[in-house]
Amino acid sequence: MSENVAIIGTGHSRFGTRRDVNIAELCWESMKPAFETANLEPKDIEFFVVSNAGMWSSEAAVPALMAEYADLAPKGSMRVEAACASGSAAIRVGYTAIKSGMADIALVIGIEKMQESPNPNVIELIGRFGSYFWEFENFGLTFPAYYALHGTAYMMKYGATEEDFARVAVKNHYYGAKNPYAQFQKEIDIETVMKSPYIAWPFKLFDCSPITDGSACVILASEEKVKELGIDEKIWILGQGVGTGTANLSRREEFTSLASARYAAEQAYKMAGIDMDDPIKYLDGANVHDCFTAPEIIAYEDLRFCKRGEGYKLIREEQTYIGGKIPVNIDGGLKSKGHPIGATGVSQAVEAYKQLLRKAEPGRQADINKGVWLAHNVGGTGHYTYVTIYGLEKEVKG
Amino acid sequence: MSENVAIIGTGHSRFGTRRDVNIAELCWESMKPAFETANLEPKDIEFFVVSNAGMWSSEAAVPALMAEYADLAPKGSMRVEAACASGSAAIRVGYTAIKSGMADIALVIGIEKMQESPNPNVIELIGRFGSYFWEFENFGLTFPAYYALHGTAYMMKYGATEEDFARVAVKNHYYGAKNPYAQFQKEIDIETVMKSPYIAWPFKLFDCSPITDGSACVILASEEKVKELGIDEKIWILGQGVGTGTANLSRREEFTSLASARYAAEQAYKMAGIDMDDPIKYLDGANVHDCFTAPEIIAYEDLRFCKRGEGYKLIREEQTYIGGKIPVNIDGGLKSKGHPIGATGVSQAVEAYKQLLRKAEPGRQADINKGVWLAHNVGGTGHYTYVTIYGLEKEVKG
Amino acid sequence: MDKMKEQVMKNMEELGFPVIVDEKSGAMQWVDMRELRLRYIISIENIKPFYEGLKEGKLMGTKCKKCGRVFFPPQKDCPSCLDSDMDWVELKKEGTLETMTVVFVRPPSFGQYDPYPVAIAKLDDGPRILAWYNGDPQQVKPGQRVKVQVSRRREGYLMYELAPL
Amino acid sequence: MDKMKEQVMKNMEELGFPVIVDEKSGAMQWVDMRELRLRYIISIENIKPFYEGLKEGKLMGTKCKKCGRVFFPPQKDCPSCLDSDMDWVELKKEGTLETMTVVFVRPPSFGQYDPYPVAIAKLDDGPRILAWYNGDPQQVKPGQRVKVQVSRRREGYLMYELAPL
Ligand SMILES: [Zn+2]
Ligand SMILES: [Zn+2]
Repeated sequence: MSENVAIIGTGHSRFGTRRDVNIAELCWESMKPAFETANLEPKDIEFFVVSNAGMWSSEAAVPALMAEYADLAPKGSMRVEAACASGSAAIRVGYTAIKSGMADIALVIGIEKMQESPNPNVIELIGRFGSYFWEFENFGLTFPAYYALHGTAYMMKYGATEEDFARVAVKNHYYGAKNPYAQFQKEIDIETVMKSPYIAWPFKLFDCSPITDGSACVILASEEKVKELGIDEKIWILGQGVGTGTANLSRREEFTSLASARYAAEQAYKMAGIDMDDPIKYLDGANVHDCFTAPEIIAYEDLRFCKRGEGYKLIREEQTYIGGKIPVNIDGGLKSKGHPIGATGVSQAVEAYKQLLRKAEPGRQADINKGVWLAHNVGGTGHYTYVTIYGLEKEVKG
Repeated sequence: MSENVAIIGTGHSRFGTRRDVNIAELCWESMKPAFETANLEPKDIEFFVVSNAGMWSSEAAVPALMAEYADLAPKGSMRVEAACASGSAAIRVGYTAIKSGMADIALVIGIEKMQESPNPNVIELIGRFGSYFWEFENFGLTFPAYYALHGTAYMMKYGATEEDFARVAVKNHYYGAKNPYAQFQKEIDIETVMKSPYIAWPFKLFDCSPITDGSACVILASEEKVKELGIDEKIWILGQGVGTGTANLSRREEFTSLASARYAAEQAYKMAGIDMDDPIKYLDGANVHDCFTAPEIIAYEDLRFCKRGEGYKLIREEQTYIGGKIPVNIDGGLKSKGHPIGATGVSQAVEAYKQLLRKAEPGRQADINKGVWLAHNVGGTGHYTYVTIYGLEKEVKG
Repeated sequence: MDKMKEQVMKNMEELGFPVIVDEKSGAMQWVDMRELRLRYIISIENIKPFYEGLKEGKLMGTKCKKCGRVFFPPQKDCPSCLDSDMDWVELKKEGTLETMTVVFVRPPSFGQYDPYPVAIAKLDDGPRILAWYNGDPQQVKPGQRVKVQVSRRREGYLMYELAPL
Repeated sequence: MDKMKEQVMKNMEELGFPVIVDEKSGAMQWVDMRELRLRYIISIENIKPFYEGLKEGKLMGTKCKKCGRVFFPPQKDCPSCLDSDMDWVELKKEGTLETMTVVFVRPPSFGQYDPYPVAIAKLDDGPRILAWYNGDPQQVKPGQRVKVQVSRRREGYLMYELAPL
């Protein structure tokens, strides 16, 4: 058993429409740099976890596919899925594998090749990720629509506006433009968002994260292994919380917050030793799950970056830009970097590694003073939430 | 962190064609007795894992579905999949969650509602669980066909016959007839098998496990929790190994054995402290993955119950019946009990619990002298293998 | 899609394979020859009274005989009591709208419909309900009162919907 | 299936819902109105030479320039070297059959074919290959020599197959 678990290597594919590669090649694009940064070879991996939602892509047995393609056979593996939070679920499985002593080095690869299916099919498939029988079959809910029901409730309750939502997109495109791995490397303004066509009112095209192909990879190691290998560049997993929400939105108490996210945040803060009443004090920055614009604002509140009902003010006042109270999604977020379902949570871990080790590209490097980064990764519409805390040191500073 | 992890409650649905229940109801059928045997309520569960391959069934977000239906929200969850070994993968996730200290009580539910799709679709979908692009797309391999390639190789190399394969079916139906949860509760003879129509030569209908709806559930607890709750009836997880095989069969070295299974067995034996040269000495019995008849014989060899090439003699001599060298699949196995993909590995754990605690139905209770049971669970065609060792005591007897 | 199929047929003849060249990237793509059609058959055996009620314009839920907990959507089992002894109860079909959206980009399986509004309402009896909103979304105000009614779908079947009260 | 569709239409009118009663169990089933059709578009951009070769009757694999490892099916990347500098090499199209089966119960997407034999052979050059076996399965003996040949499929495209030598 290992007291602590570190990320010792990372890799990230270019996100976007990737018709130039197949699934295995796309995985390899992030696995190779992960091996290189960890200074390891495939044979060093003792266990690996694949995060992949699949359905829209051809290969069902991605762990076996990569066991073959990347010489990981006969090492053990599995695929994990928690909708859009699959990547964080996979990190949990890798983390507990090491912490429990079942492995000393584990690899986590998140991959999604969404564009092996035409867009309409993808829209259909994501819509099925809630309650199929009660909410999809008869009412044709889509993923934007499920979140739009939250956006509307939020506007109605707190007086936020569609322009406030648009501000999230503007920020995330601003940083995405500086991220060479992002799907959209282009700044936009509020007008761009406001003038784009409605997808699910009140969300317009530019409120929505895109359909994305991509992969991201991290290699985890036990504290003993970190010492043995003499690893300099690493970050530690300080805490993780996970919560589950009801399948039916109609079985929830409110739509201005995600209960699973609040629950996951509490657990993660507790485990990492972060004061729940003022987490910003401990954090250099965060990635939150901005599959749409409004959910980023709700995430500020669920993570206690501000009080309930005040999240829209944070973005209005540009407090989540670098230089503000807490920089959020300065890799472009799902919105501009792209959202390859299974890869997203792992991509957030790669970003934590880059930010904390001051390896982010010019113009999007946060000030690292506290050495702690947070990743908030939601599956479905709060059906699953994983909150993970990463740190340069093994403990947060008090 | 917990030194040891126990199964403290189990439940098992009736396996078969279950048009009388939907997915949530089918899950509940095994969850309820699991809560009852553990003397716990849903609120006591800290983390839960769903094993489900899905695709052929409507609800994609089964963890969220059960969070709602069974009052498990807001506790954390994920879905894991390793094809037909998904159930054992889920047990691994539950086990490491507890051993790592992330939870003290975890629930693992394996579920498959295969008959939400017509049989031809299920046949198509299972066939896609190898290398989609190289072996399915152009050559239309089916799941029976992938294993038949192993059966043929085995017959050609060792001189086993189709009748030898049939003997496995006869044994497993013999015990399935005594298992009230089995899909087929009817004995058969060699002639029944030999006269049944070919599915994928040399496999005939009665060489094949059926398409099954079913669920199985186990509740895991840390050693501290077992003490705290004063749990009498429990079994311990003594070891688990997992291996992965290549996606393409054409990338393997041989077809008379599964490399992933040999690798997983070695790990499991090592972890449990079982002598790899004579594992039978330590075991009261085993469940092996008899999705088809020949793979049971190959499993005998991969698990070192006998030498390579001698597995067919074990069944010829009826050594895997109760009273023989080692009873195998005396719950009917996948062949007669049924094979609801995601539930199978969990069902094996339930059987280990029943056998070791002497709760098996009349006529199918093994003699329990050593207090150790083995479960061998293969996903795809050796794409994944999990081998798990369960014991009445925390350590095997030397 | 039809254009793609044509191109695939043409390339199969000329190049020998079911391939297309992606217009944007110029990358060669194999077009899968194995179409998969999925359509599920879902047991409603234990919620038949819900549909019998709906046919008569009623909205039915289940109620645990032991603890009195009401379930909508109806459940066969009560996780509070680990018990399955349920009554079917009629829910009052009035409530208050809590949130809504209008689905502009529809899944292909809803392609026959124009953009449809969806709302969630809290019924006066307690449970919430999600359904299509048969009314003008522009006119919806916070606190909007709604009723549950049954209408026949374009597909030919009966389903509940929400409408302004 | 067609019979089921008819029954669903009839029940939709009479009972109000797209349901059928399961014949064996008598249990009521909802028949999904949202058919999903999946057909994948798979990048072959990095293995184009394989298809160019196949069209000329050649079987091509990749070979790592650094370590000489040969890949079939062809891979773009060599995990031994963490390198992607590959040569395309022609594989000798002869080998020895190692195992076989005959697929009697076919997936619906192969429904147009009669039962087909599938074999795995070890090529003399080292790699193994899985393909349909164009020959009499009854005549196959251990050690059977085979060749790789290219034929046109009923679907209209070219594909490799194994045949007795
Ligand atoms: Zn109750
Ligand atoms: Zn090489």
